[in-house]
Formats: sequence, C-alpha cells, structure tokens
Amino acid sequence: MAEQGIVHLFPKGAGEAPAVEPQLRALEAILFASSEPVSEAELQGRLPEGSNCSELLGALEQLYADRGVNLTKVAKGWAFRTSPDLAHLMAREVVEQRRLSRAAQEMLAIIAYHQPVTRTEIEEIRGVATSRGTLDLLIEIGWVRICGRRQAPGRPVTYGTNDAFLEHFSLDRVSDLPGIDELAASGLLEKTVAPVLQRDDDETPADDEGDDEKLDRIYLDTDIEAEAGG
Amino acid sequence: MAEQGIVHLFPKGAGEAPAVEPQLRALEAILFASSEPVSEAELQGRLPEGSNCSELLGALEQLYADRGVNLTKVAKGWAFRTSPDLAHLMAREVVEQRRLSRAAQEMLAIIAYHQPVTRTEIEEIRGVATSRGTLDLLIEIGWVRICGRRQAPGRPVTYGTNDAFLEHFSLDRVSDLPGIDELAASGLLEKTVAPVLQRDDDETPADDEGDDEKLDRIYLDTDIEAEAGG
Amino acid sequence: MMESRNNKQQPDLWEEDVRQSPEMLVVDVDGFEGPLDLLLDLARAQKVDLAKISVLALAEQYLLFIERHRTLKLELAGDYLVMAAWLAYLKSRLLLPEPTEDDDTIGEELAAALAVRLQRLEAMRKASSLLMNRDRLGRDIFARGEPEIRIERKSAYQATLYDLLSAYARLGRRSAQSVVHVTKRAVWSLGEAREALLRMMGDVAEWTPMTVFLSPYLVTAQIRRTVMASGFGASLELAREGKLELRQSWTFGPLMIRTPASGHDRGATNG
Repeated sequence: MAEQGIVHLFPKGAGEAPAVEPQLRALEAILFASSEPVSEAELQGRLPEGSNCSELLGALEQLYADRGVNLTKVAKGWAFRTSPDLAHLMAREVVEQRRLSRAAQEMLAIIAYHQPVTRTEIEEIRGVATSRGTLDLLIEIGWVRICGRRQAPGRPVTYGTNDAFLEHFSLDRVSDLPGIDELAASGLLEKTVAPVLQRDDDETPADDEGDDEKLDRIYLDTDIEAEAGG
Repeated sequence: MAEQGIVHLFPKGAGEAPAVEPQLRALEAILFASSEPVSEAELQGRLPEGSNCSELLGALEQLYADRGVNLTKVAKGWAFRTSPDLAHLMAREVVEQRRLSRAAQEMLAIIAYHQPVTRTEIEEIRGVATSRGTLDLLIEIGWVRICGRRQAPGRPVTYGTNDAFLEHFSLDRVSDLPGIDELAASGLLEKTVAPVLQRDDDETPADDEGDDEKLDRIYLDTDIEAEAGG
Repeated sequence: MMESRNNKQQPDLWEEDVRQSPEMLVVDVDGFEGPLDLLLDLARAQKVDLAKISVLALAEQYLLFIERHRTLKLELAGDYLVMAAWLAYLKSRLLLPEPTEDDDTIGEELAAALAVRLQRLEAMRKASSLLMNRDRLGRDIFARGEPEIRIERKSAYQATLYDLLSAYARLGRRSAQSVVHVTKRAVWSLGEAREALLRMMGDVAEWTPMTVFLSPYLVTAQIRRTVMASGFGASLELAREGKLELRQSWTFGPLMIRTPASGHDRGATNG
C-alpha cells in the first residue's frame, strides 16, 4: 500500500526518487499561475536551492505528455498549453461579461425610471444628444423595448424596460427599483439629484451639446465607441 | 485501493500507454484553460454527449489532490487553483491588495453571514453608524451587491454577497462560510435580539415583532436563496 | 451627516488611512469603533463567558470610562453618549427593580438583551477574522495566469442596480451643478437623532422613558436645545411611521417609548 501520491497517480520514468515530488509540485504551480512563459533561469531562481531545473522540467514534460494539458517550450520559456487536439474545446469558452458604457448606463437608468419615455425626452434629461447606437445596443441586449407611441405631435416612439431587464436586476416589477432618496440616505449616492430629473421639467437645457458630448466621448468604453461610431 | 478508479484512467507505467481517458483529458483542458470557475452545467454541455460529468470531476479532483495545482469547487463552479501551501513561492504573482479597514471587514462579514441584510440591521449589529462609503467600497470592489428589498415598512434595500466574493474567499456557496452553521444554531444570526429571560406573563415576547419579517428573510430574496441552496 | 462627498474615495475605508479621517478622530475613542465595541472590550476584561458577564459591572465601567473622557473634554460622538444614557438607565433599573404598574420593564431582561448583542458582535468579529484568513485568491492561491480562452465576441452585458443608480445620480449631478454643503456637528440633526434612537431602541420592547435618551450624557450646555428638540422631533416622526410607540400617561408626565411589537397592544400614539 506504499502508494506515494503522485508516484502512483502520475507515472514517470523508473528510478526517480520521491524527493523530486515537492519540487515538481512547485514547478507545476509556478508555471500554472504565471501570465507568460517562464524562462529556465527564472524557474531555477524560484525553485528551492539545489533543484535541478532542467531535469525537473523534463520530468514534468513527460508527466503531462498525454494529458489534456501539456508542458511546452516556447520562445520565451516554458508554459502549460492545452493539448493541440483539444483546441476545438477552447473556442467555445464562456461569454465575456462586459460593462455598459457610462452613456449606456445613464440611458438605461433614464428609461427605467421614466418609462415610457421618448428619445427626445431622454436627450433632454441627459442634456446631450444621444448616439443612435446606444439605444440600439440596449434594445439588442434585450433590456429595452419599444413601448408604443406618445399621443403628441409627431407621435414619437416611447421606450421602456422589459422582463429581461427585471430578471437581470432581480426585480419583481419596475416599482421595485431603489429610490434615489433611499440610496442617498444609505450613503450610496450623493443627495443632489432628484429635482432635475422630473419629467415635467420640460425646459431642461439641451444646449452645450458640443461640450458635454466631448466629455462623454472621453468616458465612453471602447466597445461603445465602436458601436457609436458605426 | 480507493485509487483503483483513477489507476485505470491514468496508466501507471509509461510503457503500457493505453489512451488516456479522452473525456477526462477534455475536462482537464477546459478547466485548465479557464481562469474563472466553470459551472458543472456548462462543462456538461461541452463534454461529449453521454459523459458523466460529476463522476469525471470527482476523478479529476482526486487526481490533482496532491499536486501543486488542485481542482477546487468554488462559486458554484470548478476551477484549478494553486495549492495553498505553495503560497510562498508565488510572491511574484501576488496582486497588491490594500487591506480593508476593520470596519469594512466587519461589515463584509455581517453582510456575508446575515444576508440579505439592510443597512439599519448592519448598524444595529455593529452598534455604530456606518461611515458613508464603506458600503460603497464593498460594492465597488465587487463583493457586495444590492439583493432586493425587504417586504417591511419602508421596503428597505437589502444587501448580500455575490460570486466574486465567493471566488475570492474560495467558497463554493454562502452556506460554506466558516462557522455559519454553529452561528445559526446559537441564534446569533437572528437580526432581532431575543430576550433570553423568560417572561412570567404570556404576552408575546418582543422578538416576535418580526414574525412576518422572519418569513421575509427566509423567502423573499429568492436569488440569494438560490445561491445558498443551489 | 449630510455633507456631500466631493471625492469618491473615502479616506477612512482602508486600513492605513483610518487615523487620518477627522470624522474617525471624533468617533474613535481610544481606538474603539462605537459604543458596542467599547462595551465588548470592557466585557472581555471580565474574563468570563460573554453569556455570564455582569451587565451591572459593565454599565458602571462604561459610565466611568465616559466620565473620564468627558473630564478630559474630549468630544464624544453622540453614539457613545446615547449608550451612556441608556446604561445609566439600565443601571438604575438593575439596582432598583420596582416596576410601576405602567412600566413593565424588567432590568434583567434588558441586561440579557445587551449581553446577546455583545455576543452577536463578538461572533461577527470572529467570523470576520475567519473570513479574512481564508486562502484568498490572488494572495494565497492563484488562478491560471494565462488563460487560453479564445474569446468569441459574444458579449453578455452586465450591469448592476448600483451602476444604474450611480448613472442616474451622475445625471442629476451634472445638470444640478451640485453645491457642496459642509455641515458642522454643532447641531444634533433630526436625522442623527432619528438614527441614534433607531439604533439604540431597535431591540427594546419595553416602555422606556424618553428622557433616557436626553439624559445629561447627551446634553452638554452647547447642544442641550438641539438634542431635546431633535430627539423629540425624531421620536414623533418615528411614531408616525410606526417604528416607535409613544405613551404619556398624564400631562407633562414622562414620555415613554418602545418598539412596536405585533403581539403588544398598540399603545396610544399621542405625543
């Protein structure tokens, strides 16, 4: 029953002493966590004094030869790489989580709190012209939908949030959105907000467009930049 | 002999060289390639039809149990992580993390163990007003999130932890928090302090004030419940 | 506590900055974080199980501590004084247990509740250190440093309620050209009074004289009026919201308050 952990589980060439074990473990961890290939010189420096680095690398390489992950030597040094025959599995990795740009966050907030709301009203509240792409993006994500039309000259389209929005934000209904006052009271937000954002506030100045837009651009996330530009 | 299962998955001698279990290789590659936990459901979807995912995971976990890199169950998924005992070797990889203030640490613990919890409840437990910004900071770090609302007068916002929190602290789920069972058993996770002494009169004791409240705590914040339970 | 924050990064959040915050310098009495923390420290000095501490001795020690700091003319935050007031009251109840017909407060019960609060805080302290000492990602254990994921440009957009609210607040700020108000602490605001009452009374089901909160511990010469006014105002407000019940048995008699309880007869809420 002298099953020496890795000696047993990870087969290797005959004649190797079990004393190599801790050094192999160390090597394994270092190579795994490093964000780029590690040179042999650096590995030697990080391993315990007296380790024979190239011998260890050879052993590790052999150990992982048939695995889903292989130890490979690349230009800059050594690195673990998934086995080439499994490359097809790598392509289907997780969807990337991306944050909304500030502009998109703001627009979503306005739509959520003021729905149904028209595009012109959104722009009035934001005080800047809205790039078409931002609204499109919110619709594409599936959080914003067209609600209907305002009974007003031009019968503009109104926007609101939908079920996917509620689900994403774990809300039962729109009225469950946290109130500004409440959040301000809990110290999460500054309390200088409320009055400007009432809908009857029709004369919100939409001038200074140019300047604010420029500011916006600075804060825009790159992805939205692309969206907005296109 | 418990290793029997693995022994046949991974050949002992290099000479025998039967094909390494392809499903295990695939699993290994997927998990190794990802820096974030991958859920079992996703793994199942990416493995060949008919694979027994949980069995394979068990085998892989055991296989790596003594290695420099271990397979761990974290934040409701699976991920490879370097072994904790090798931390000293990894100094180069350490991302400099500023230490949280004591108040912030305490607040985080209260949110974690009492979630979903309102700000007032946190302050009651600590017996002191919360400095504005502490909650802000925890949310900004990305460990704390707004869960929903308490079905109680004023419908206060409740807070809880999220997956990033679980991942950072190597927890699979909230119910795995250290000592949480003992705390729950000793009644110290109740948000209302129950008078310990018995009363002679049969008036309803004060802590029953929150009968509905307590039900709320159990059932309301469904998302958190799901986290804890599933 | 309504002064607006002009920088997002709060100075007292990170460990090394704690001492530099002026706000903390007031609150931080000899390094204690609030009255409950101070009490817990005193309780530990009794070197017995927290469940078996002598609350009476504890109350006395706390009051002594507060007295000492008052004579040193240190500015003590309201929280400490509210607790002092409360403990002074508790002490009187423990020493002279003679409940009147109107007042079913039992000193021992209050003392026991206090002990439970201390245990709860201590438990959270322990939990906090257990948590912080876990093997933490990026400190003790590490993830794959070079993930080999070929990311397909399929994005799941991610936003939180916090993002939404922050965005909304940002909008308001931009158009409101916010003015920075810095409030001085010379007044005990209604808000502060309210919070203090809520915090202290949160778990007290017994009729308790309102004056407990307006005792000499709270009222120094400079802020006597504001404490009286705000305390009274806040209690009315809380009563209106159903978070507090008020009772006064005769004109100019002591104003009693307690937390509403579903099982209790709803006390008259005339102020």
